[in-house]
Amino acid sequence: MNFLANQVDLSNAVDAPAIWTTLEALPQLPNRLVEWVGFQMNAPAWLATLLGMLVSAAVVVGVFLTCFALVSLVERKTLARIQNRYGPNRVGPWGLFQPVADGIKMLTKEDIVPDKAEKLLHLIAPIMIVIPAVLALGVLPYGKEWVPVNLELGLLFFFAVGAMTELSVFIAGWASGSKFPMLGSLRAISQMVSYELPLLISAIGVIMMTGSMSLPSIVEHQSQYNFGFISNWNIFTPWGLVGGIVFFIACIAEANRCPFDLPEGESEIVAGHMTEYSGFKYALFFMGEYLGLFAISGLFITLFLGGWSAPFAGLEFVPSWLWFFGKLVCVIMTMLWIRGTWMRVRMDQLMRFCWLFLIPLSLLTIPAAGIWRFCGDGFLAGLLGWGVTIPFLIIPYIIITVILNRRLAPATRQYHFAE
Amino acid sequence: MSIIVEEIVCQLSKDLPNVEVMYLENPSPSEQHSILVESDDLVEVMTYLRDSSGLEFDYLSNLSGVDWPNADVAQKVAIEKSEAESEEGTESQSTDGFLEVVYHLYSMARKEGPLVLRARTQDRGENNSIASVTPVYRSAEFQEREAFDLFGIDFTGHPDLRRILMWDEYEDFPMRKDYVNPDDYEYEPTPHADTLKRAEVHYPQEEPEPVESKDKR
Amino acid sequence: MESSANTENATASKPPAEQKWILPGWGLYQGLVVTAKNFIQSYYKKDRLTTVQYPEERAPISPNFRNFPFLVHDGDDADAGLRCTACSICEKSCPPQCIYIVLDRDENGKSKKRPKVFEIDLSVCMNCGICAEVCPFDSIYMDNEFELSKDDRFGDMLYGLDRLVKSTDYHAKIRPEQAAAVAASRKAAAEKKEAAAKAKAERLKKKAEEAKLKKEQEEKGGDAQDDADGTPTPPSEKGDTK
Amino acid sequence: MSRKENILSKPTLETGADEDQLLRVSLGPQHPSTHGVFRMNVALDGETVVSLKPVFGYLHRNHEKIAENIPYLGSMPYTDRLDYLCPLTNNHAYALAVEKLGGIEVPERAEYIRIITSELTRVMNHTVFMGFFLGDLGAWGSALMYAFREREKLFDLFEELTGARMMTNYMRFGGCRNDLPAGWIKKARTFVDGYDAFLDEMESLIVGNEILLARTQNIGQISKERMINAGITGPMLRAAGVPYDIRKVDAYGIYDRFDFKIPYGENGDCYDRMMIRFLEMRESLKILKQAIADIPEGDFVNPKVKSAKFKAKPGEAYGRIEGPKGELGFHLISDGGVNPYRYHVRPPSFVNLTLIEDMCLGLDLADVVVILGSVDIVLGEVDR
Repeated sequence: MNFLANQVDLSNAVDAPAIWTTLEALPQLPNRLVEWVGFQMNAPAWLATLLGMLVSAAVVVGVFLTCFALVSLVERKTLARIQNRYGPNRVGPWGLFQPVADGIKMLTKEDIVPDKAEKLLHLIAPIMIVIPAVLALGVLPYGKEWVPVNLELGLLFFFAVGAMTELSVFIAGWASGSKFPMLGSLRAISQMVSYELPLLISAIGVIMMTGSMSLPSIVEHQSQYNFGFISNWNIFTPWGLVGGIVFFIACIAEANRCPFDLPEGESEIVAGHMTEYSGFKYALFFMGEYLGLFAISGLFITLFLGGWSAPFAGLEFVPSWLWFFGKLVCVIMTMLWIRGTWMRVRMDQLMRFCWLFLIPLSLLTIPAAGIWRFCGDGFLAGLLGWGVTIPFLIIPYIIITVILNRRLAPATRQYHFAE
Repeated sequence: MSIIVEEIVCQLSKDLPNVEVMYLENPSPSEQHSILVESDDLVEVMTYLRDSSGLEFDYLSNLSGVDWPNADVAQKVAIEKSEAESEEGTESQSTDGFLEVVYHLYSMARKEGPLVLRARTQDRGENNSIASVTPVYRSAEFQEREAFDLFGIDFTGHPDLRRILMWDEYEDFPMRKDYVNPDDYEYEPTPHADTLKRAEVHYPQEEPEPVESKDKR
Repeated sequence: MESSANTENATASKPPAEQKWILPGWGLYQGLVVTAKNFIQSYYKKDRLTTVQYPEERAPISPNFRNFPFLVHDGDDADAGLRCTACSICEKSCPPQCIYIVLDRDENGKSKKRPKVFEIDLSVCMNCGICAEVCPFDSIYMDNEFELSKDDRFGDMLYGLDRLVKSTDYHAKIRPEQAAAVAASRKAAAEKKEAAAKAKAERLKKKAEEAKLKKEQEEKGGDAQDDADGTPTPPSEKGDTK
Repeated sequence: MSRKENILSKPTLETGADEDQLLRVSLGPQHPSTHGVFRMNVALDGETVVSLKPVFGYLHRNHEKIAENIPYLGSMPYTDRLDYLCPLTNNHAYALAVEKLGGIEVPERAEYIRIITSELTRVMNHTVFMGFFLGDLGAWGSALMYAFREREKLFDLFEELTGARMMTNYMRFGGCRNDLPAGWIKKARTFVDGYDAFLDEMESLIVGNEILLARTQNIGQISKERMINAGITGPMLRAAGVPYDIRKVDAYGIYDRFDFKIPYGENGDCYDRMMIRFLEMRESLKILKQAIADIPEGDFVNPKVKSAKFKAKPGEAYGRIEGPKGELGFHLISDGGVNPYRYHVRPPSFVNLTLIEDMCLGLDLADVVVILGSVDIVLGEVDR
């Protein structure tokens, strides 16, 4: 007994934390290595800084390219399981090398450029779509100490860079010199510009609560615990719940995922702006889209799901970046689930949904967040906050759904039976 | 269920005095007798059948073109089939053939049908027109285009008479009985001698392959 | 005559509008439940994961399954035991006309009652099975082999006698019931034929004798007259077409 | 409705204005949701359709000419290829037309087999329709895969009965080609009994979905008078409120023996078309249950008729059935020979497309796809 207890004690007290802390520091390993080498070789300070930045960028790109490969596989397998199929399972164990095979296929395919295309722009567009996604990934805090670029105005930078995607999509659609890409890019422009609004507005509540636009400090703010164990995530507040849902919906639309995949709506406009692309350029679009998905989901996690923080007080020993990526997987799986179930909305419905539902709702979160802030901390204050903000949100919500969107209401249908 | 065609013929000739209709007997066990209508009266008859209260044939189900080639051609075919007949057939009358359109009308209101109507062109050459019934029954729109495409029946008054199944540049009418298959389709080795011969003539340089396979044995 | 009913009591289809206003998005949520159920059950329920991993795992073939036709021969020798008599009934009734038959003839141009060439173009054949249906000699049947991919589109898909002819054992293996029935009926027919042939042979013998007698008489009379019709038909020709 | 009227009041192609501003898109022949090689020449104002011209014939093989050059039975396997999603109803229609032409009696058991197979085919077609329809709406194939899962079970049944999964070539003049194999009825019963559960699941996946409701309600409406005039039949017509079903009207075969009803709707939009198909499947299951319970012993084919050597007296006949997609008719003219003198198919998909432009005008490009999906066409039948 004693022996056993000793062992348990040992593993708890010494081994486990050692592993966890090592893991926690793992993403910093390349940076530390570079620092160490620079220190050994007496490199000048500017060179060390430059190298450090390059290495951080390389880590982010490397990690997310791996994620891209894995998620493209996971997506296919999940959708397959939803549809009672196996999904890719032939290349390697469990089909693990399927992304490699796909990559080889994409690289060796003929690169077709339409005759009527603007050759230069046609080439630039797929490259341009990857850049903003990578830039946006650079400012997200993935762990306690893993922030590739710690910007004071990280959130603003994120949105500014994210808006560049629209430009490249439009260039792709226009430069293809074809009609379906043109329609697709026009759809993409109107959709992305519209959904940027609820995205921004619902983020304002978070900024109000934190008092900062720095993404690491937003996570810091959420990583505290109420009553010692319930985490202080924004999604657990009334305004944060509404804002989070609005933000999530807008995320799906920004990432062009089902049910808002109109820009590439397969059954309508073939593949939208990607119709005239093949081979590696198509792969770049694909990659840019996935990196954009990671970025926007990462922002959603950062703003509303507490970023790298653990959900409960006792679980902090798990490395923070693991929490982040775990949440990322959950968010992406939810999106896949939705994709496997729902159908696409129409353009006018998409717009109406944004302007008549999401934007009013996201505007409501701003005063609601203000009220919440006034109520202050503590149990009674929290109760008061819930008591005031919930009616404040629900009554306008009913007004929005019932009055503003009455025309969307489906009619009851009667069916008759003749002998 | 079944309708008595003679009665309808009587009613038609009574109510539309300037229209000539003819009752045609169908010897088949199906007993679907038909009414022959002059092409010029077709729209009038159809409108009457659709609108008059006792009939209400509101639904044109089917429209099919039929080719009846010139009589001497038909006779020749018959001779080839049964060699017992003497040569008298070829000398017999060579009446002009015609193209025919058969309409199958149903009444959805009274749940009755079919009422079979036929209309004929004067001949298979220049005078190949029949009045279009698309203004009366919209369902004839595509079916008349099909008959035009495959038989070359000219439907006067059709809003958009174009080829529908064959491509626009096509010139022949493939469903006519005297249509000759083109021999310029893609060459494929085939065990059938006549097809092979035609293909060989058309693609002389590619011919040996199927012959080889036969010689091997 | 017409009964009018709300969807609710007639079937399980729900009136969706009412649900919408109970809880917006209820229909969307229901759909999510269905897909989630399928996702989870696909891991343990056979019914929810119906894919068959083909080369390793095979779905059972039902005994009635038909693919391309093949020819049957009796006994061990494929050449001698061929049932086909090159009557070309199948050739004529084949809808896409993929069968090609050349009758085998001896030096005198007389029919040998067997095909010299029997080819089926599998790239044209549409597996309808009409040839097997119309064959009066129990000779052609439908195979159930379906893994027939070939490199050459033309030559490899043109099956001649060497690849078409298969034994009765093979037929009995793929379609035991049909083969047994055919064997029984053939046996009965053969017995009948044998009896008929015996009777016929006797009749012929008699006839020949009579002819001989007649000839002798005619010779005696000195008025020689050739009678082409008098030559007896070879027994095989009449016996087989029956 | 107001949306459509509003858009239609704008200057369009017909008025001659704004013609240079229109975007002319060729939707098809290679397009993911034209159900084969179908093409629509669409003129768009923004994304609003101002004109739509269907183009057919990419799959044209002159089925009718082929049939005129081969014996009557030879066309039977070709009818499988008309509407390749429901071969058995095609077989049934052709057999029915030839039986009318030749005055052939069909034994009772054969009629039962025909009705069981035809109704199974109807269920199969409507199930697959749900999948394709959702695919057109932009769902990522889940419903389609569930539909295919069930269709595989039906294919297994068909394979055991007819020898082929899709190209069945099963009906013969005066009956069917072979009798039901031992145990087939039991399997069919198991399938039919389990199907209600699948339909329930499918309904909860599809029917109440708000996105689907928004996408399909009040889309592609046409009044029932125009539908009748345009010869539209099948679920499309019934969705518009005309309870016209040839199974009831003609009562061909022995359909008058079964207790079933004809569901019909009021609005005639895409949603009603989908719902009518759901309700029809339930009715088909009712017929199937009765037919499976009552099927008698007896001949499966009229022994007097030799299908391969069929010849008819000179004359003509038009036979039609209620196919899953609408009225499927065969018009045959005989000149007494072994081949039909004239063989004409009245394909439901082809005639149902008559109003496609009228349904789409003033709506979005996305709606065109939905409307085309709700018509439920198969190009093998349209182009023949």
